[in-house]
Amino acid sequence: MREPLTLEPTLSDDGLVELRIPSRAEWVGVARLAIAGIASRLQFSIEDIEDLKLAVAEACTNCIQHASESDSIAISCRIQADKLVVTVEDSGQAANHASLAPKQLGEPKVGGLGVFLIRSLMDDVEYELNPGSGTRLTMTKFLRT
Amino acid sequence: MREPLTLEPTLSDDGLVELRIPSRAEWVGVARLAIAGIASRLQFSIEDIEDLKLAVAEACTNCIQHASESDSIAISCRIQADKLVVTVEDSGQAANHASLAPKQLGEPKVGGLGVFLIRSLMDDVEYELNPGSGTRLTMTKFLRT
Amino acid sequence: MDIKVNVRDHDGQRPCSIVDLNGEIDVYTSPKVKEAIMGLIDSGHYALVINLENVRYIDSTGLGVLIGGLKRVREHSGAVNLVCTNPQIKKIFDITGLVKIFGIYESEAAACENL
Amino acid sequence: MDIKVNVRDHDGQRPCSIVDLNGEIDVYTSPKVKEAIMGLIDSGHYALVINLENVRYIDSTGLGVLIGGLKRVREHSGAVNLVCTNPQIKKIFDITGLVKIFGIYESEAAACENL
Ligand SMILES: Nc1ncnc2c1ncn2[C@@H]1O[C@H](COP(=O)(O)OP(=O)(O)O)[C@@H](O)[C@H]1O
Ligand SMILES: Nc1ncnc2c1ncn2[C@@H]1O[C@H](COP(=O)(O)OP(=O)(O)O)[C@@H](O)[C@H]1O
Repeated sequence: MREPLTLEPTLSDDGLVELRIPSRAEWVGVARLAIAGIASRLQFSIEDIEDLKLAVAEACTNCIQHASESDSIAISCRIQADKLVVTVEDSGQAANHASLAPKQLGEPKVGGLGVFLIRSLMDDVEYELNPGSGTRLTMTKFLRT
Repeated sequence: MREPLTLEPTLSDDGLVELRIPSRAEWVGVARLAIAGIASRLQFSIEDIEDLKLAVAEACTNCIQHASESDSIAISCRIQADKLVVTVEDSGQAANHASLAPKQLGEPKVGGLGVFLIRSLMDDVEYELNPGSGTRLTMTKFLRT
Repeated sequence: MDIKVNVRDHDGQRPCSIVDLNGEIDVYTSPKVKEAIMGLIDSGHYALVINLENVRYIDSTGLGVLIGGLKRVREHSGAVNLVCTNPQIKKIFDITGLVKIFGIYESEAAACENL
Repeated sequence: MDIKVNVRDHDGQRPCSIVDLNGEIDVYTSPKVKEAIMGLIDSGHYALVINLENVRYIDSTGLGVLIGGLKRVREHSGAVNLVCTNPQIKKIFDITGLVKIFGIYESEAAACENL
């Protein structure tokens, strides 16, 4: 039995992976698969990969459910040495600031968990609202080494 | 034991999923995951999903290995009622027609299998060469019902 | 990326219906889960065990369906217990505070007994 | 999307080296596979069994590595047998006609015996 060989990653930073899906529920799973692939390539832990999948999927779900008149969702993943920066952007009716603000959870109700989960699972979360040109969410996850 | 419920697909046709990856070997796996997700959403068989993964990956590999000066690969998947049309496009030095033509395999050698596999695995394959603006491959797989 | 839903009757100390979910619960698949759970409740089943052991992924729309089910059965003095062994999914119930409103168990037997 | 490579010695009728591959062989991972196989050959091992039972995916660069290995051992009157049970991967060997140049077996035992 010789020494097993394992693969050393040879990632350079500042790569950009972009994905555009129709703004429909059936395509969120594809975004989830892609982000899982990117994150595992970057050697994120299994827990962090799951966090990223859920955060990106929640962002897409909000575009689908709330951004009326948007027909597609643009997801971009910027790969940097120590972090992954993901933006999720629609071109629908922009959200309002109040609904996106960090908040404490009150009584459990059927809605209202998406933004809370995104803020809980990612290290840095920023929303930009462009009236008439949609909502743009930028979220960062640091690579723990 | 009641009747098990299974999910009926509610796909409308003519959706478009687009992916752009850096022209580097480590990102081909992400393209493969995305195409697998798209194809399984469209209810392609397991064998057809594997065919699509391999064809798209071979196309990306060729962009990476042969399209010098191209820094990214654009993959688009047009979802139609009875088929999936995938284009893979680079912006490097264009290929030449002879190397892309359908051919018989001769003596096994280390290279030269990529285009052959793409042509074997997909139902329709077309290359467009744009001198100075890269190679564009359009390939179609029909949904067998 | 899909979900399978199956419903079984369970005869224990307190008879209940067990809902087996297998797959991923997201914005695409949760309507199917909702239909199954609400259908069950509307046909008079107010003691539910929802088995998430084979659920690999759940998002906020999935959580919403579970919360909606719980609210509905409570109108009839019913109860919902969950079976959950996946640490990633447990974490989501923790973060959202839903551990405090659902009985969450490591085995189906425990979930049925404690209903 | 990664590959694990492990090399073992096998003492049979004809002693050989067994290369276990586990994962996906593509343009990113095949250099690692090539390094392992060529390293083995360069250190004097010309009887090889390459076990693909745990390979879920192989592309043309992976096939190229196997063909390159076969050519190299043949310069030393060596041989390469493959173990392959995955129908999807067998199909690739069929389509490309590589079934005709590799011995492909359903079990490691058969691949070693027929080397
Ligand atoms: N992309 C978006 N476009 C428009 N509105 C949005 C978007 N994302 C979030 N919102 C707003 O933020 C609110 C809170 O979202 P969330 O926490 O996910 O809960 P829910 O979606 O269940 O309402 C939504 O109800 C919506 O008003
Ligand atoms: N995207 C591309 N850009 C430039 N040349 C290409 C491209 N795709 C294919 N080619 C040409 O087609 C040839 C055959 O490709 P292939 O069958 O995959 O074999 P190999 O890549 O091993 O040479 C390549 O050698 C290359 O010259």
